[in-house]
Amino acid sequence: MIRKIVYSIFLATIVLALVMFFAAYPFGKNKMTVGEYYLNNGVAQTGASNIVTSVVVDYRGFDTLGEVSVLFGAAAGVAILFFVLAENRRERKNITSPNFVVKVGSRIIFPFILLFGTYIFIHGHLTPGGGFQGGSIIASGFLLLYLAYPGTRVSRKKLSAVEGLAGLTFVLLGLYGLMLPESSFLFNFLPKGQLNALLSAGILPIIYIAIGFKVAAEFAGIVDDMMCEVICRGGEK
Amino acid sequence: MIYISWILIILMLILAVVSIQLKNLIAAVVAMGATSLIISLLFLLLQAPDVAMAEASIGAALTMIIYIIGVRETERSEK
Amino acid sequence: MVNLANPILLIAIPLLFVFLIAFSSAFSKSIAKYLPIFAFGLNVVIAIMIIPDVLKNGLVIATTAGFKPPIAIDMVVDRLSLFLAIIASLLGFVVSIYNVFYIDEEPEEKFYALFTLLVAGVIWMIITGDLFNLFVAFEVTSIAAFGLVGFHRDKGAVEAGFKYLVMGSIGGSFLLVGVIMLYAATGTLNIVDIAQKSAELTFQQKFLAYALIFTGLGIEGALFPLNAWLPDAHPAAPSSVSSILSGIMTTAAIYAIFRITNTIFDYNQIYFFLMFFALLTLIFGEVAAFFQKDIKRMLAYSTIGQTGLFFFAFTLHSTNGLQGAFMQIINHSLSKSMLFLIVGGMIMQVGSRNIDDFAGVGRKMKVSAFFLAVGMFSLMGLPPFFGFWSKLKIIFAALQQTNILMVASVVIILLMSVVEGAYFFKLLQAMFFGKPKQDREIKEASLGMLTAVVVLGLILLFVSFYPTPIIDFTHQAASDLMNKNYINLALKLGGL
Amino acid sequence: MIYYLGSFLLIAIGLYAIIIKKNLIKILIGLNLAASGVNLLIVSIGYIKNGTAPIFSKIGINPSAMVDPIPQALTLTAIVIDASELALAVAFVVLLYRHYGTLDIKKIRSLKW
Amino acid sequence: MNMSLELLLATPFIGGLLTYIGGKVHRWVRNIFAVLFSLLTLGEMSLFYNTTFKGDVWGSLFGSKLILQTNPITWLFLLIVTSISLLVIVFSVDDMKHEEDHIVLDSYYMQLLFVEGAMIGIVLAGDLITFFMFWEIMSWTSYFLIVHGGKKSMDAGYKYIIMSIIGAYAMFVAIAMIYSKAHSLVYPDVALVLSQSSPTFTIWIIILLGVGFFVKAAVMPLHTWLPDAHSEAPSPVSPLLSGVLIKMGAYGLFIIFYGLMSANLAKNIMPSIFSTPVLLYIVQWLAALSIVLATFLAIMQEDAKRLLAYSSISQIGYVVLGLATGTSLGVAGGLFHALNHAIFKSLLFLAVGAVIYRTGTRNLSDLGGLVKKMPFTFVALVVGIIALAGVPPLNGFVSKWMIYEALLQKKEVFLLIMAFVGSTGAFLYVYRLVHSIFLGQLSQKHENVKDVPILMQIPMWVLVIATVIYGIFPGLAMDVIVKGMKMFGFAPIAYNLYGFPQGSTMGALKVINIASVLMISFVVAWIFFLLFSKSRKVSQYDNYAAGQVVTPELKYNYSFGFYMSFGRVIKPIFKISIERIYNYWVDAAKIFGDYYMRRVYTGNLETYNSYIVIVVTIAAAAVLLGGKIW
Repeated sequence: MIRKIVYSIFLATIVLALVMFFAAYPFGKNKMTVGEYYLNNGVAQTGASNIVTSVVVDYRGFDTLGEVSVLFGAAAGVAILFFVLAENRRERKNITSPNFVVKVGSRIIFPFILLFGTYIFIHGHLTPGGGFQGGSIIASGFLLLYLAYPGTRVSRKKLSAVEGLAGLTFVLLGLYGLMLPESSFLFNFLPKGQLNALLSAGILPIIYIAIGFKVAAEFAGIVDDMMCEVICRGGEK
Repeated sequence: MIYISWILIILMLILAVVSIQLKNLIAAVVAMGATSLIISLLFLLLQAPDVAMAEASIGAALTMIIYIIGVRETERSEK
Repeated sequence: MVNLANPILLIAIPLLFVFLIAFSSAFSKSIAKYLPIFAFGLNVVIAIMIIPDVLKNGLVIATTAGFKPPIAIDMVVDRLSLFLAIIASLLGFVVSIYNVFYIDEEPEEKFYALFTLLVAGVIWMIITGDLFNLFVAFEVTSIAAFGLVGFHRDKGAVEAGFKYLVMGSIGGSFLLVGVIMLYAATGTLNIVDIAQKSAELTFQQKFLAYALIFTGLGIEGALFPLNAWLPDAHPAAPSSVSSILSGIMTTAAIYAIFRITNTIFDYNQIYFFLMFFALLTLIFGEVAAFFQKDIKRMLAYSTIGQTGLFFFAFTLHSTNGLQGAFMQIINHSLSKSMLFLIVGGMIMQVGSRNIDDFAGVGRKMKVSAFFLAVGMFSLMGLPPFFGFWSKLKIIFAALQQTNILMVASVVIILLMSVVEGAYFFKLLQAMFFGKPKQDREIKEASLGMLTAVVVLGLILLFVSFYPTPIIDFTHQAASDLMNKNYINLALKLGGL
Repeated sequence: MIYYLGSFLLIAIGLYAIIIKKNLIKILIGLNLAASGVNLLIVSIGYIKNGTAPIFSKIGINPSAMVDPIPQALTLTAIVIDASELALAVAFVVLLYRHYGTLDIKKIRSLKW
Repeated sequence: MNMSLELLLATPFIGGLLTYIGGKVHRWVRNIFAVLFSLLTLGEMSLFYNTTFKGDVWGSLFGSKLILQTNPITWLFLLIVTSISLLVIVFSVDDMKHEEDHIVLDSYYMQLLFVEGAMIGIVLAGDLITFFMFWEIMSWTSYFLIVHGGKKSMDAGYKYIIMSIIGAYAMFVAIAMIYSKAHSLVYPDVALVLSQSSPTFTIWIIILLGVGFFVKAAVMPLHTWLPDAHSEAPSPVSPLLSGVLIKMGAYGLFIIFYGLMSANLAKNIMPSIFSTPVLLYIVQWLAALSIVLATFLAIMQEDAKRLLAYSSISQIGYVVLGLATGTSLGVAGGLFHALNHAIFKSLLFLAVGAVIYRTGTRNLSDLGGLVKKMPFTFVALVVGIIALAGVPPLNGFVSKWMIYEALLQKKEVFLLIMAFVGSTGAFLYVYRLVHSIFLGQLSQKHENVKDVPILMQIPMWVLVIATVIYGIFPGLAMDVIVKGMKMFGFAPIAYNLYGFPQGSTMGALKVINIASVLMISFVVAWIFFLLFSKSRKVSQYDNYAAGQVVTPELKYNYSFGFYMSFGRVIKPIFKISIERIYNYWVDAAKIFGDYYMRRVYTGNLETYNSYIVIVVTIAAAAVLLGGKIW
């Protein structure tokens, strides 16, 4: 019991110290310096109307490359941990098959979820949303399939192919930037097009589409491993 | 705008405490999902639609599903 | 022709190969085995091509997305980070050759992808110039390390992996809070820019941010109270991974702490506050190593001890101290990774990790036992090897001003190196002069694994017998980092 | 100011769960809460009083009224990183359960000093 | 010309590597290479004998130059190092032959040459960094030599390496403290710094350096490693260890007392008792103590090599006593005794090694009566023990005499008494050695024991000749010693080839007369013995004891517990054994460490996470409390 009190006092001191620090930077105050630059000439330099997307993909594109490789690392890690040699995979017998409504409903909704997800990451540079959000929506679409048809298995080869391809396009786009005279990674070399048009903002939509596929494939992979963990391990404790 | 955020934040904190204290793990995970849903609402209030969508779809949906699969594989209730 | 001497390539090429491995695994399983070798071979070549620019003007800045640093992320490569990047790529190259002969468990292409990601993340942490990018690199390295630690999926590996993951993600959250506090205070994320803008902030305002960043990186960098995961994680990982983990990953985290402390938070009390940590890490690392029965756990604890030593050298806050720290970093990463590779080969032959079963192995596996002795002597700091020069430098730097505290800390260091000598000689003795007990027929490690060990060993021997270029190189690197021309060079080149 | 306080308290609750709770899943919940708290803190730093979302849906919007886009970009990355870490954590928990048969952290101590 | 020193230093190391490679080719190639290279080193050394030239720089490190330099004193020690190493290698060619199978002999010969190279490096060093570097190389290469001797030698080696590392690191602290003041560690600069700096600083430096040298010179409180190391080491290695290695400790003491500290510096920075600075006085008392206690211990030993090891401790006590007297006569006596001790102690260890080679045991109680079987080894051993006891015609006498004379002149009565007790004690254990190995009845097992092969006898004969030469013509060594000491600011001593002239402070001494008188009386006794017919030749076994016939396997000459009665007298002294104290402290440290490790790394994830939170809370509290961290 004393442990709880002692630790809560510790946490209280941390919170107090944080509050003291942030007292100097009140909530609504404009703390931007680099942010001003992005807002003022973000549209001119990247052509995307959604400034957050231009920051995520163009200005700080290297972060997103890192972030995508973190996701790849997680998917690979989960695959390693749940790896089961092909020969001792067993179908789980007593899976309660969901009732009829779920089966039919999911078959109808699934294409719409895919459509909605692709809409989000295609319009990443125009409307809020982008590769990550679109990809995760598509992944939850796959989830729906697992719930409706427990036995379905997405072929891991295709998933890792999509994953690899998307990652390759991202890095190759970046490397191509190095070939150019400006020679800097992830340089936006395609024409910017005019604002709010679908094909504007140079390489941003291409990258966001690649990220969309990658995130969808990886989250689907993770969920597939988890569900396979439940199904093909035979579920014994 | 201030009052809505007060209510939402207090609700979020209550849900967080609940999700920690609940014995039934599934309920705890659902409570955690609810907190991240409220957080995505807060992001909307903070004029950050991108992040709200990301938080909703990744934080609330996918993480919660993965947790529930995890709980199904292990024990349903604490102790 | 595109100029290849661009530090970005040091990260882009391994990432390219990571995704290439993922893509190729869909078609054929076997080529994934050889891709990391190309990746890091290219990396070593590129890193060597960058050397002339760094020597010429002290610093090379590579921008991304075509914009100047504070707007976009930049890679800052000064003397020491280039040297660490070379060591990391070299280790990656050598260990990936070792891997081809060492890894036979099933999800191979996942292992190679994660392994390449791990080394790419380490190089990323070393050369990034942006604070949030450092957090992302920290996460890339940790996530790859979590996966690899749990690779064997046996009881010990899973427990070690989980503990490492929980502590790593707490560290990540603290690091992120620290980065955000600095962003709130200064509005930018570029290290040099923050250093400039936060110069006039009082100590009280900046110390919490520093403490959080220090804790986050300290967990990864094996400092005393935060390194409880390391003794479990390094032995549980496959030996090639643990050689990268001990050799270069903890060093990268500690180097990140060096850079941040020297550029952004430069107060004298901080160095006094850190010396306390360094000595504790040294003491607990070495004393714990003495009691170990498992050889890989012993090496893991000795990593903690050595990290404590070169962190202590850093907290001396003088050019000599920094030079001693850099020399000790070079010595430790070369010899410790070589030791882990050798021990990996020996465990494959002997079959168990208990030190007593290693009796008499030295006779059978002559070449690897010889290099094991070289590595251990260099770590202990015995004369003809490089460890002697670096320990000499650290002690000379420590006793620059002979006040009581310094003499006491030097006495502690030397006592701890006696303890280190004790357990290394205990192992050597059993290895070379013990009678081989069990009947297992032990033969020399396979050729591929030996090439990796021999390459590292020869580099260590070359550096030991001809240390002057390294000494001048580290001296110049230390004075760069020390008297802030890391910042003014970055300003001049970066054009903030 | 409530946003700052809310995020600090959320982080504190998360840390509290990690340290105090014995059940592995509760620890993971603590981790997730702490991470969400940090994300909330990042976005709330970027908020500017009565600023609008940083999207130029029409040409005419003047940039000075907009909220700071950088924290939003950072949070986007941070959310996905935390999600991937926690996915791996759940995988570890499932394997730990299969090896140790229990979720109580006190019993998972085979690797001692 | 100056290329020579680097060449001299490099030959043993290159030789070692070539021998190792040669060993891979064929056994004999390795043996030849080993002998060849040590001969080459001896040749190079004798080529430049007695020439002195100031340092030639062979490198520089962190701003201080690395220098090799020579003066007559270094030639004295070089002579010891190179000659004894050559003899040991020649001896071990045959001695280690039978152990070809399980010991890795290539690395054995390589380590022998490395140790020789390291000792040459120490003696030639002109600055403290080179000195310290070769000092540590010597420690760990000699560790590998000791550990070649089987299971027990591993523990002995382990204790040796730990104690020498502790000693080395004590020196390291001192060197670092000097470097912090002087930034250049060449001897003259160091002497300059020591003379300018505060007395406490200098005393601290001297104590720290002294600890390092005391460990290697095995002076009493720090000697516990020597008995095990020298007795467990393979038989050809122990002469190298006790003959030469501990002299490096003596050389180190000489350097810090008279090299780094100018003669009068010691006087004015610390109070002096009986006209010697208090530090030197303490060293004298420690040396005297180690002479007496080591002699008593040597008397009680059952094992031949342990007996010789303890006698090494007491003899090195004489050397240190001589060095610490401070007068030119005493220091000259100490140095000369170092040379003599190297010669006769190696001779004794080689002789005992030969006995072990033939009989396989070194336990004094089951040897006996080998005089007829191994006559040459017997003669070698007898000459060795006469020299060790300090009987006139042989070399032990002159140097001990000079040390006694020096103590007398300084009116150190107690020290003189202890030195005498030490040398009379030497008679006891020396006789014990010859009695139980060679005299008495030959036991059954050693019926067919022959003498050692020629290659092992040559080193013994060379050493016998050396004892006789240095015994009769002390002048040979004296001119080197006196010329060397002149360079260190000591008054020259009057000496001539045969001893000391009429008017010298030492009183007249012509060893040649004593030798000739002894020779004549020996011949006369021999003639009497031959002329007058002996009553009857009786075989040793034709005897009876109280009516019971004594069968050959029952030996009537007792040799177990030879000095049991004497032992009972000195038993109370050995209740407190320093070894037990050290072990007690080491075990206490182990328990302490083990206890705390167990509590910190508990394996429980909760405690690990709470460590992280505690660290952050400390920082937060520090900020809240206004940011002053102590």
